[in-house]
Amino acid sequence: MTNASRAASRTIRGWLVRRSALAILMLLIVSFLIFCATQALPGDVALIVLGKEASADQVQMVRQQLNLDQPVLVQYLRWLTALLQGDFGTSLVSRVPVTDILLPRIMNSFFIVTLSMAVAVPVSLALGVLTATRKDGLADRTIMAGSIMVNALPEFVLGLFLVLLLSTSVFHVFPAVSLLSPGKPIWTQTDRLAMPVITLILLQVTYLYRLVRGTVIDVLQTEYVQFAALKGMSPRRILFRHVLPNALVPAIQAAGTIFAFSVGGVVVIEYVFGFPGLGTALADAVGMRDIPVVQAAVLVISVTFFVVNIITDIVSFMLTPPGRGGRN
Amino acid sequence: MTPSLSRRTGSQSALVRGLRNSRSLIGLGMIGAIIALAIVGPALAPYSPSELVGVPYDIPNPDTLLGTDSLGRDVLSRFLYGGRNLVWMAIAATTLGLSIGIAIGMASAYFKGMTDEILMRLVDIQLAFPSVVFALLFVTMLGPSPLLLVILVGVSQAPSVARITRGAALGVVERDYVQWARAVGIPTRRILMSEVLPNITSPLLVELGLRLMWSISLLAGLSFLGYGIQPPNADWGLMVNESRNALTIQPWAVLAPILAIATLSIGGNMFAEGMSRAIGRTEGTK
Amino acid sequence: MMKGVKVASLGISLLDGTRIVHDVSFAIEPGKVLGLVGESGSGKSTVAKALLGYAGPGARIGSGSVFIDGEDILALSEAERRERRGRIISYVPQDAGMSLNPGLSIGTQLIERLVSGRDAQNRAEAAARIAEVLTAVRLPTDRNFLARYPSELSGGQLQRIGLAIAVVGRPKLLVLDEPTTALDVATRNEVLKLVSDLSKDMHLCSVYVSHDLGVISAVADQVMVLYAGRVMEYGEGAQVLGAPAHPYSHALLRAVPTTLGRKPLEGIAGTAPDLRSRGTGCVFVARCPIGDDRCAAVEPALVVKGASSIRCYKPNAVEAKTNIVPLPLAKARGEQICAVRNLVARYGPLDVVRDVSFEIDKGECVALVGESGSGKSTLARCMIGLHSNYDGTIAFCGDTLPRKAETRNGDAHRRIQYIFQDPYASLNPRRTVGDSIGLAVRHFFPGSRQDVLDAVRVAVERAGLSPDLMSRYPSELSGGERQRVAIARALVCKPDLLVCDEPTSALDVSVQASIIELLRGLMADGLAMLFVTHDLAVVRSISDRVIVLQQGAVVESASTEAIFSAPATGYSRELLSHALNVRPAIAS
Amino acid sequence: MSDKRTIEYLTTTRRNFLLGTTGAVLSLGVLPGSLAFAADDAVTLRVAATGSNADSLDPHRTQGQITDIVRFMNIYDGLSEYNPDASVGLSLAESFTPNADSTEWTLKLKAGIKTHDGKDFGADDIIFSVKRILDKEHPTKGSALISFIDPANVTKVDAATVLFKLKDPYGPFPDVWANRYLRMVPVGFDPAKPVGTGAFKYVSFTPGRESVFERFDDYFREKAKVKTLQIVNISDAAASINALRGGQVDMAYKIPFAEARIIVADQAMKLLNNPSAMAIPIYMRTDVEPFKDVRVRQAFRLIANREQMVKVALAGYGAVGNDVQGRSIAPCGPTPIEQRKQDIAQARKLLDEAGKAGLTIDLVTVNGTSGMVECAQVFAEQAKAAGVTINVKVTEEAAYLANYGNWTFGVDFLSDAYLPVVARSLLPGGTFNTSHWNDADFNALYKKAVSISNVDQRCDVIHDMQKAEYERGGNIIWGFANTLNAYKAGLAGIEPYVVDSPFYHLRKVSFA
Repeated sequence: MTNASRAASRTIRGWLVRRSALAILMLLIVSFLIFCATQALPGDVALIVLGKEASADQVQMVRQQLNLDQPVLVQYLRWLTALLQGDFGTSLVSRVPVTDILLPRIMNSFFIVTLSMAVAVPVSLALGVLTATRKDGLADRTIMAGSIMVNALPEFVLGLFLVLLLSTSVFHVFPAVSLLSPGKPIWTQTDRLAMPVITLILLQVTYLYRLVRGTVIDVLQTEYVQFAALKGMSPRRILFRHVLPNALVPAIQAAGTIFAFSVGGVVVIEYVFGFPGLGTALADAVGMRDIPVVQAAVLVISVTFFVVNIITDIVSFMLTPPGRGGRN
Repeated sequence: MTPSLSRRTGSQSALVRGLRNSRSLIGLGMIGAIIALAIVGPALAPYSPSELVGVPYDIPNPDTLLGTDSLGRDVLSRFLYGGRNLVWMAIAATTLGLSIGIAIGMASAYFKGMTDEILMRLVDIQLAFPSVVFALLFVTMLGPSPLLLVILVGVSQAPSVARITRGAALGVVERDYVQWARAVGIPTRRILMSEVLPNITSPLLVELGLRLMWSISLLAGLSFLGYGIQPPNADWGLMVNESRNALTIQPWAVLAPILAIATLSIGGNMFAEGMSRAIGRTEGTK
Repeated sequence: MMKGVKVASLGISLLDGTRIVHDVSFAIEPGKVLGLVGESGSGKSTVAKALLGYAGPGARIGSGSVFIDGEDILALSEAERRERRGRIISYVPQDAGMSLNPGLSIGTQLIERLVSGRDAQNRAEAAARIAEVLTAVRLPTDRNFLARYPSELSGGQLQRIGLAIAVVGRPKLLVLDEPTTALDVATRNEVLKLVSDLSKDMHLCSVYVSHDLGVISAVADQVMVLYAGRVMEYGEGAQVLGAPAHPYSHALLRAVPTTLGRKPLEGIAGTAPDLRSRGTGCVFVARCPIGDDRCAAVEPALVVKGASSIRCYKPNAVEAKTNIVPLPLAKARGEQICAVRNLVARYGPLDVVRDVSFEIDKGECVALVGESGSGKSTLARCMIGLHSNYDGTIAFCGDTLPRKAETRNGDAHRRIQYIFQDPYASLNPRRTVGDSIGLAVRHFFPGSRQDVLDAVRVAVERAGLSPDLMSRYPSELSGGERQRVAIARALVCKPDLLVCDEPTSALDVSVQASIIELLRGLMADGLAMLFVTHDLAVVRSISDRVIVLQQGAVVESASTEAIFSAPATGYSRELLSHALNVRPAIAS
Repeated sequence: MSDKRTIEYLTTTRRNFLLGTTGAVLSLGVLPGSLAFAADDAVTLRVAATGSNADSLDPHRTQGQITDIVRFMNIYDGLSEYNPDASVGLSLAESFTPNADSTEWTLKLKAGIKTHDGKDFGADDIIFSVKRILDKEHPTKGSALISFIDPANVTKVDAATVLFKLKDPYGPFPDVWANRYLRMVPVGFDPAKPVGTGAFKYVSFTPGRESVFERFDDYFREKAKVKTLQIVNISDAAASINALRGGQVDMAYKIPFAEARIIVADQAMKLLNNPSAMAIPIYMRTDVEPFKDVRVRQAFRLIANREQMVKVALAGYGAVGNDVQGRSIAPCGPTPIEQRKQDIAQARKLLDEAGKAGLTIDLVTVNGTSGMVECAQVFAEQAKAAGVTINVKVTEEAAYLANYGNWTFGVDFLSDAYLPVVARSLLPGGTFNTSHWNDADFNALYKKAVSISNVDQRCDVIHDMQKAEYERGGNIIWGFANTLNAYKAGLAGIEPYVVDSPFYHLRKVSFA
């Protein structure tokens, strides 16, 4: 081990510690914000639990049962303490532990996001490189136009068209609704995941490939790529050894962001396909004012964001040669 | 040519140069067409947007050229009325998002140090909430008013604009003309506005196109979830949402607004890309 | 089969048909170095790359041949050319730091060419060859060294890696594209020596491209002077540089400063012609002191006379002026306007300027000399408050200045002005020239639009520019014009002290000369100047006193004459000894 | 609406039928994958309905979403039940016998009723269930319906007989037990391991996702025809229809009116049009301005063009209302009151008289059941003719409920037979009394009606009540909405219900 690499590993450890500490601090802030925001939701959960037939006495009773009559700060501290012990609380609406409701949803969301990314990342890299090397060619223009079209349609419209195309009207290849049997493992029911996964892939690829394309074009214009050509390296080797590795870091950063975003941010897509994911769980919980579920779901989404960010930063750090620094 | 000190000449000619690019012209044309449609549309509408003129989901016929919607209202009239909300909201939200993002990004890049750190962490916190989730929470809290939607969509766009701006501005703030302005004591706000900002327009224009698309998509998505513009308003996003189930029996109620929305999105994108290409080329990237 | 390199009628155009290189021909014998000299835009780098059959995006090689040991590279297919690159012809880039892939270890970048392609060697053979070449360029050969990344090496090491990569495939033709421009003088001289040695030892034909006549005179056997894509003069080095026949070669030489004496520098008026809008006459006619109607009407042909060629109707018409006419030295010291006391400046935990003290008098030019990393630029930035992390004091007209520019008062802002190194970065590309200068006027002397306009016009004219330029954008100006704009912008502030941070190092010599003369003229009006530079020849031309910095500390401080005639310290002597001057003697 | 339009309406239907055929032909060439998600086997009946994470297996503690009701109507039984025509039949009960003034009712259970865990079901279980429903500690939806019962006065006579002693006479006692929230559960009922007497028994349950049940072979009457029942949550109407089209489910509960034509156009699907008792009243608070003045209320009722509202808001799937609750014509037959028609001139006149001409007011509605938002929009449009400006406010469900009962002018939905609806929506203290109507005469009539056990006599009183509603009530009952369900062509045993739903009687459904 050289001095330089030892120094680098020492810095990466220190950097990682600092980075994680910061993430934890920010998560605390985020958790507080989440708590405040959710507590401020109007509408009384007791009323929703009871429906419109509730009488004032009944409402008061439910409120007491749910600790809703405690001061907000007390509720927050209780929530945080329980959270640190791994207890996300109990759903106000269904009276089962929040984890029972969210855990399967989280697994589902992570599964389809991972599945879609497993396709989207290689496809984006391939398309990005292909179109960058044939910049302004027919393929580049066509793919770019297609990606702009896809992006210009609101997500649910895209989903709608895909359902018409693949499920109900033109072809009947995939089921339109992701009716997952909760009893069976999700990976045994892949046909039912096809539609949301295809939609996710389309959205991810159209974003990611453009980024890869831009980066590859930038790298292709660097002096070191020109020098590699003047050295007599083959275009293949230039592409794979000189261009691609240097275009990878921004792509990985973006892929991380997309991953984090897709886990909780594609409510609309989950909704269109009736997919039992984190996003719909959250949207439903907001509608039901099931505050513990909302809090846990939003927290999971932000934790995902920070964790994925740290992971992509570490990967970027690893891929970035020493001396140039892993930090942006 | 007479010597001129006017800065307006400068930006004008940049605009003119940008518009020589066919893409930006077409894009501007598309945006202009949709804005024009949104403005003059109501004057052209044969019926009032809420008037009940036929049976639900009637197909196009001489009385209702694009058929009727779920309540038997004239799709054409609703389409002609429906642009105003989405267009102004999308444009306002994008403008707001860009303004906040640019302000944060430039301040972060210029002041560096603690300011940078704090601002970027704020941006991280905001980014940790996906925009739909963010909007969902606040719309539920405060009720779906157009102004709130604009603010929410705008604010949720700001972080990524801030990051892009910061990235672009980091290179610019080190440039000697900015340093010179600092050295001669030009006020910071003016340095940022007239020395830094004009030189990061290329990435920001691209971002403008992207943000416009996102704003439209987000507004429409919120409509879909029932958190957007509320009935009985005529609104393109709402129209799509109201009639989406009937796509197979009365496609126009969905397709007409989608086409308009997509045209606006694509137009914004093309304009931005064309401008950035044109400006990038004439500035000579040195 | 003919040994060596023979290039005939090489022509290169842009894809839109604009010809950027016209009819270049030369021959190089093994072991010899051809120096390709020209100012920016002369097409010298384009010619260099074309020797590898490479035209770069947007251009193509239109005509001509490049024979290397009898084989015409330009007649080959792209795949065949690729096979030759790195093997038959090699290229050394200007800035190895930029030209080496930051993501690959230098070992990989050294070996990848050897182990790929049709003539691939096995790894062991290749490794042995690499060790041999690294030894030749005086670099370590151990595994740890090879495992390093470009960012972990110094500039000199990188440039040697660039050289090693070029020669590792045992080429016959070595193309060096300004390989020493970014280096400090000591390292530069080492690399130059390496190039000479390698050429001789390996019987290489070399093409050395540079804008620096001193470097060319040190390294080249033959010299070709290019202007606007055309050969102006070509011949033996001693001849072309010692007794130039072409008015352009002549003018270039007169613009070059020297450490040997304080001579007036003569710039070449005007700018190089636009490649796209060219008349039918001689390309140099607009700037030529002896051009006439015939020159303007019909371009002269390249006339071959023995070993040399020249493109001029009136060769040798300009009188040679080899002996240096010294400038009168500065007057007695005047009133002190600036005093730096015990300045210690830091970057993070690192002291980059250590305990520096000096004064500047009214109307005096103090030169701050040092290699890169000597802290000279940091010191200059402290002067105007752009670098505020320092201890010690900077007093201006008796008042101690606050550290940060933001906290200094308007008077300090106005009276100390700064000229930046890179004229491309010092002007806001979104402002017209008039607007950029007007910004300063409006800031310091708010007035009516007409007053501002007048002030700008006066400054522009004083900086030697036409007022027509006021409505142009920086991108429409040449480097020299931009630097004049920057000077005009400083002048409208009516400064007392001008801090110049290597204001001419990014400029061609002909432009540098005129900028130096412009600055000298300003000093005559009482302006004091702190002139930061690494170039001793420029120092000798302009400064009254010299402060030599080494690693942030003052090594020597004395009058210009004293330093150049009798340097008191070893370091000063060393610096001086590294200076390369164009001397007829070198060729002999 | 012109005849021409109607014809075009029909042609559209044919055109879409053709489109559908094209799709089917195209799909023949495609993967056999479409078969993969057809039924696992024909013994599982898959039903899509709207639910949420609040899904529950407890028939008493529920928020009343469709999935819950479908579930507990099929795994538990009531004492009586609604027949398709809204008449009440006996279910667990063998008989209900009142004393002379209807203050004591004797319930006799059928013989041989078994619970899912094999035990006999009897009087103790009934008493347990009644107490559970009336448990003050755990408020339930059903409690309001039988609040006239004091649990302390419910006594066991023998293993199959229970005696209810009431404070006041209650005539329609047998009918009340048909309500969906009054399911009977065995003693020691545990919602985590739900045991009932119903035609299906519990297998698995995931709230918000799906639940699975299997046929209960010892059911006390005709057994279910399918072996397994799977209830899946699909909240989005379009998704329901798509799932049905794609063969992922066999029956779908939620079909919005406007989209019914998609089902009609598709031969593989059948539309079930239940002429339900559901009214979508627009209520006006009778205790505050501007509706305090009966003239304003009557004016608003005259504004409504009921035919248009039914045609547009319900896409024609419904019947015109006459500002009188309870569509159910059984057992009293249609009201003798003349149908109210739109009369803008009269409405303007009344408003002028009340000094409320040119009124502007917010109408609050919610995306609850199909038709609620639509009818508000149609009414707002019609009101323009009378110079009244109505701003429709579509609120989120939670926000609507948070202020439920306090809105001045809003839209609600109610579905039940006449007297139960009156009890909760037209009497002071009724939880659905959104119009805050408190009419002394009407209250007295109600009291009289419930004390009469003779049906014909009761109907006379009911007609008087309806007259009072018609003349002074606070609701614009412009129409009754049908409930639209869809199912796969080929299913048998599905018939329309007025109050209940075929989804509540899935034991009758079979694969033909």
